[in-house]
Amino acid sequence: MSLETFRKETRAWLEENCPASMRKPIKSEADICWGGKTWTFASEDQKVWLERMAEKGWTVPTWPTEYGGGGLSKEEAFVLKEELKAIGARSPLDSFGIWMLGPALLKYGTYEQKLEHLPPIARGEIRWCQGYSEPGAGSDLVSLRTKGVLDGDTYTVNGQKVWTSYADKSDWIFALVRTEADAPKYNGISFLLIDMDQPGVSTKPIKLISGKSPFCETFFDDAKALVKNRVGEAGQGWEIAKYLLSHERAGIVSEAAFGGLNPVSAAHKAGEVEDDGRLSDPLLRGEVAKLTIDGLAFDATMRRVKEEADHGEGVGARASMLKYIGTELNKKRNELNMSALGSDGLLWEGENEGDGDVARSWLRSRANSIEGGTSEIQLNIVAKRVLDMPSA
Amino acid sequence: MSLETFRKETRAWLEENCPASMRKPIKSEADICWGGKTWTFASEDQKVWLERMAEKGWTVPTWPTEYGGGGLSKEEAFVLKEELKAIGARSPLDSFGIWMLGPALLKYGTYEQKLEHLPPIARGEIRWCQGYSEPGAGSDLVSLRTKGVLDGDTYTVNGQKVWTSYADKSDWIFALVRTEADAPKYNGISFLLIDMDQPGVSTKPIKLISGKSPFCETFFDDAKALVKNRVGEAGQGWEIAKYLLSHERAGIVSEAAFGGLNPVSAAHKAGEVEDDGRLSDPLLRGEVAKLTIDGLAFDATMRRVKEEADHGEGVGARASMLKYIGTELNKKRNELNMSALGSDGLLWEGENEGDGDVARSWLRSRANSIEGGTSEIQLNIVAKRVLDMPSA
Amino acid sequence: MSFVLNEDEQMMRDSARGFFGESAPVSALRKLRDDNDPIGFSKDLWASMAEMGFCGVLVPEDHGGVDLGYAAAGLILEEMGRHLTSSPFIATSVLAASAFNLAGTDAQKVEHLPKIAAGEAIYAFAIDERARHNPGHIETRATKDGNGFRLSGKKRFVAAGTGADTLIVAARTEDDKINLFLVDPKAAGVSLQSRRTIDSHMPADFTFEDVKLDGDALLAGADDPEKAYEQILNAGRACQAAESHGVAVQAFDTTLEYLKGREQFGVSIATFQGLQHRAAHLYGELELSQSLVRRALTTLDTQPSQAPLWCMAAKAKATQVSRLATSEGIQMHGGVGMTDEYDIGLYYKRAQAAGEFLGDDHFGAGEVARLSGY
Amino acid sequence: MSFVLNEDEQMMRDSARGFFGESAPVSALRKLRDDNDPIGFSKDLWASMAEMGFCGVLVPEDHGGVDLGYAAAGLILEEMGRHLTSSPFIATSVLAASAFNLAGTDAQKVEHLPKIAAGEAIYAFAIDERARHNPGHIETRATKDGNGFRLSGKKRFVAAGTGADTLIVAARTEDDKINLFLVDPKAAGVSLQSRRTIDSHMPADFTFEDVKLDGDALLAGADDPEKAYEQILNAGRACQAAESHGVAVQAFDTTLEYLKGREQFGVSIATFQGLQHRAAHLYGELELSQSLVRRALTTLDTQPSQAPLWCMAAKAKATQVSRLATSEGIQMHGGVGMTDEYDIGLYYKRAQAAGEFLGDDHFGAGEVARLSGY
Repeated sequence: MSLETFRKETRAWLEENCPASMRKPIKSEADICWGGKTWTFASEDQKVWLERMAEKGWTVPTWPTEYGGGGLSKEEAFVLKEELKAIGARSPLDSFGIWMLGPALLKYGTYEQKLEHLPPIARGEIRWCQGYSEPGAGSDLVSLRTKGVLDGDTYTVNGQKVWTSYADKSDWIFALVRTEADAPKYNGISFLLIDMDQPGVSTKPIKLISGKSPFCETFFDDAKALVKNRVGEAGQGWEIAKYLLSHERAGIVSEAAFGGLNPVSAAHKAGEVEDDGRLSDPLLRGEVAKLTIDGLAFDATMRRVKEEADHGEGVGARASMLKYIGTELNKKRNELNMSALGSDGLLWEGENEGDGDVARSWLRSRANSIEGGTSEIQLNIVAKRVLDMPSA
Repeated sequence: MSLETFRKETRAWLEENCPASMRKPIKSEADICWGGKTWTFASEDQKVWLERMAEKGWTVPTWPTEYGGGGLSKEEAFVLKEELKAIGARSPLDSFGIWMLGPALLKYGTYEQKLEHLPPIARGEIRWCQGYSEPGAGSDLVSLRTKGVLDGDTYTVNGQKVWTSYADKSDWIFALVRTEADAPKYNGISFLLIDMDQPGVSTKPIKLISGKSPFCETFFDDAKALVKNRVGEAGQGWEIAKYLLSHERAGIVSEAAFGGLNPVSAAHKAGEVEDDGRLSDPLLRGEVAKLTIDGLAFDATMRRVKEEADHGEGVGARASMLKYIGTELNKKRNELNMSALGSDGLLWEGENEGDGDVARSWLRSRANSIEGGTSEIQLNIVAKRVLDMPSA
Repeated sequence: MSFVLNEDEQMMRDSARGFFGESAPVSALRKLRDDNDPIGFSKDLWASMAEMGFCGVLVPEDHGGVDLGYAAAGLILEEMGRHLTSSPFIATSVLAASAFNLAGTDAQKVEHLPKIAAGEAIYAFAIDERARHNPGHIETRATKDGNGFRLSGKKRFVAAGTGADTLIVAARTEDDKINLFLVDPKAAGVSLQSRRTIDSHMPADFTFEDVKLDGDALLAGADDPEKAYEQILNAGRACQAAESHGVAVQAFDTTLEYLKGREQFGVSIATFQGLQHRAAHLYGELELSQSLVRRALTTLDTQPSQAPLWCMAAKAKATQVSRLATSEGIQMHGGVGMTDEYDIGLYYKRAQAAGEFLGDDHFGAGEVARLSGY
Repeated sequence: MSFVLNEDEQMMRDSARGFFGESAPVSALRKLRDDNDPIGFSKDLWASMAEMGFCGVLVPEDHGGVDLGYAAAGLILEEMGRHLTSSPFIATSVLAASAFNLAGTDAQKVEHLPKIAAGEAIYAFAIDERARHNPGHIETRATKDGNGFRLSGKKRFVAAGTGADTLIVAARTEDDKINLFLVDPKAAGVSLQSRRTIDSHMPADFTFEDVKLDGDALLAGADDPEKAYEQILNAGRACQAAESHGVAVQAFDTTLEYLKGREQFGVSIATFQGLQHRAAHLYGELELSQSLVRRALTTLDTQPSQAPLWCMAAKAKATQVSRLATSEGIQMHGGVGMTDEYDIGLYYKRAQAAGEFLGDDHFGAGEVARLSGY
């Protein structure tokens, strides 16, 4: 089928099948569909939209149809994306299963693992979370201490994970576990899939400086994982984790770079603008202009790197540069939002919906340069892998 | 004698003995009196002023009279300084002998060394230069390679020094020389006084990015130094050098912090000012305001540290902080001068006296954060010795 | 004027350090927050502060204070900053006390200053009408009405506004000059809306609709009311800078301690040169901020005519440095710095709010330029 | 529009890289400087550049050029920046060529564009009358005089002004609009004063005293002369940004190489994390600058109406980054970076001068704000 035909048919199908309410911009966390065993749909439309898209395999358009995907080519998937965007359609399903576990399974999983785990992800039936970081380990994943002991066909897992997003709402967790006690640090870690619906797994939400958060601590207390749910070889976990971290990094950058309040609208909101539209504070105006310039530069760089990657130059360690720049820029934007709003930005709680959102976004943005590898780690990577500077 | 009496008598003496032309502000390098065997006085007044001051020992007011000093107390020296300032008197003698070698000899020299070397310094008869740095050694003085081999009562010295200010005009050099080949790095260096009037010593001026400079390379080719001209023990050179470096550091800061063009007058010169006196470019105005704030803060900090030192808290490694801040600030000031002047600042040579001075000062200021220990070295020192952060 | 503390000042600092560490540590702020405290500070603590002599630090001795001046007030505030103590100290003991000292009539001084020193009444100082600090933008009007006045206008984010017994309101009189008026927040025509801010303080917005004021509501003791108004604000700025500086210093100390105790890749992260250089730079910035704060406060005490430039510079620098120190603090803490469990985030929030009050670093820089004539 | 070079562009870049590396390396600039060259560039080099097709990169093919557009011009300039090549390229092949393309009459195009492509004449573009770039501040006047004009005014720091055969002068006509005029620098009433600048270029100041111009001195081909004037300047900015970017890239590469080869305290200083983080940050800044430069140039070629914002942003960013890269370069070189013997100081000087031309980063930021509507 030609791309043109595909576009036409897709457009017609979407027109017919995407409920009107699913074409409205997402307003709050509640409008996002995460799926899972205990998921309560926000509306009948949300349910219908997920079901219809899942049936076509379009929650994961490029995955093979055998695993619940759409089997689309890269070009077709791009057309689908454009057509979804054209009608303002919401994503039918957001999921760490789609973004992270899926790619790992597709690359490292056995046929049986793919058959068992991918289709429920595609249909939004099983919700996954990620278990990497541990208290005190931070960017240094290799020093992690959660231990798995193999006995027969079962690992018994003990330890604690931290920064597991939505662990309290997830069904399964994919976790890095030290299974090979005697192997050197980098080679002793395995990538295990663990059912959270068992007595040995418990979670506790983490409160952040910005308030409630999706993050949890997750505790393993003699939790069981079958050996058939180990992805890759025993000790291959570090390699798989690195593969996934590069996916995560890209995600943080795109979150950081797009959307949200900007300082100019903030100044307008606060009434700190002259009649001719100029920001009243000339020094703030200068700072905002620098942000605009760097924002334009960053957008252009994202596009350039993508184009160059399409031409075979690859992104590689330059992803670290993008992550560093994008997240620092987002922090700066949030800081200028606060400056532009003045006292209004200080509001934490109030009588109006949305009171405190700007401050919470500002606080939340500080995590951008920590999660997914700190800015310092990114600078180390750039220095060593892009600039070829030697280690001490 | 009471301080009040001293002040009265000093005032009267200065009034009578300081020639009128020596009470005018220094306009160029030529107005500074450095002394030395080959010195040509710029004027009869310059000569008279030096002779009269030297006779009273007031070129080095606090040194003991036995060594050509004034034997003044700290308080009396301060009064003298105030009275000199009150009539706008020029310094009768500038000299690395006074600033650097003198303090070292007073602390580490033998009685004979003091008697031999200090009076000619005080009278401006012998001009000294400093031989520390070597090509490729930079901030890492310990790795220096100029070698001295002792045979009988004489060291034979071979090697090269760099950044020796005014070496081409000096009579003697105080130099760090590796004399103890077998000792560990820090303990193998001696502090030698070397007569430059011998065939084994030659110099070559260094041209800088800002043009001609007082700096030279100095070459030792079987140069001789008598063992009686070694200050301190063999191998004690590093300790003496550290003592002197702290003196030098203070000197660079005070040079960096004071005087010179500021961006506001630069903007006035360039006509980039509104009728109400505001700088035309609001962004530049903001940058200049930040400089003003940091300048006020730095001045206040210099004063605070001095007061605290007087109260016995000592300056210690905080001198590194002052050196770092002061020199970075001076670079910033010079950069803003250039911005404020626009194209006028780009002038290198022209028909008017002083053309290119601003650019040369801007270029010269870049060395502030390199000489006397780079900014990076100062930050290392602050981290380790003030903040007590551990070494890797 | 001296940078080194004199004996009185040393005593004041030591007693403040001990007092706030014990009576108002960070956990006290957490409790106010978690309890959704309706006024955002503790009246019991305020009473204890009065007993310690803090509340009357600017009140002359014959009005019941200890009269130690702004330098001493700054020392108290630096300790409050270190412990994130929430109290109406700047509103009442700095701004209001300065207002009575500089613009009060003798009768007003006799009536109000002893109350401040004794901690018997909370005063709030109502200035801003827009989101960003702009002390010249005053549209609130006080029009003559018989022997008294009628007050109309709006004020925003008045510090200690929730819980204040008396407001001092900046309003324009018929000659278009800015004057200060005492207003009872419970009077007819006054409405209050509390604001809970990121630092768990409770400023308030006020609306005045034709509020009837007696003739003696006007602070009528200053020869030049607008000059007094400026002086009061500058005193507030220097004192707020002192608190911000305390926030910065504690955030830095906490972070440095954390760095030294934390290992990564098997070594203490305090050994990383990248972090060492940033910490050393930050230390330098803190020293600069320290010097300006002290200089501004002592200048207020000894050469008030020269104070404006120093106060603006100190406010701008302390704002910038406290924001830098706390944001670097979070970054250097890494993930745990983002959690509510660790204190560094609370310091970050306070640095932001304190920086905004009476003008942030942009405002300060603009004023420094203006005062410097460019 | 694409960020990836097409085949023509790749060829152009490769040939420029080879050419300037061989024919105009840094040593050539040193020679011009040490010889006190009276015009500050080599006419022989200019002839060779014409042979290579560089001079006519913006000249249409039917006027003898290769017409490869601004993107290709930028590639040539980046190489010139890398080698610190001094030439009238921006003045003649960018500004003047754009002026004829956008504002020339057919006759003017026929007369002048082939000369540009062939390297037969040097054109200089005279804009600024004050120390800082301000393209709207034009007090030079061209008043009608019979069929021609009389020109009076002053121009400052005209790039390639020393050695130019023809000037293109921005002047206000009687309708107060800015128009462009061709002026012979040897005409009566024109006086020239050469300026030797820090980067060893030789711009010139010009005074025009009642200079008589023919009617066809006016570039009369544009519907809206002021819009054309703006477009020419923006093209100049993007191209100047490309050169600045080349200066920055080479300064960075040189410094990185130096760091890797230099030992201190017994280890390579490139292992110091403090320097690694700064180098990595700088790398990111260079990538940003690179993207804006390319984006501005391709936008000029394909969507000129959208170009102003990108040109201003590129100019501001390339100015900032080239100054940062070269000053960091000196610092990282340490003492030897201050000596004339090493090249890094020459890059620092050129970055400053190139940054000033057609507006520095402050100017650019102000324009970006204006174009963005705030």
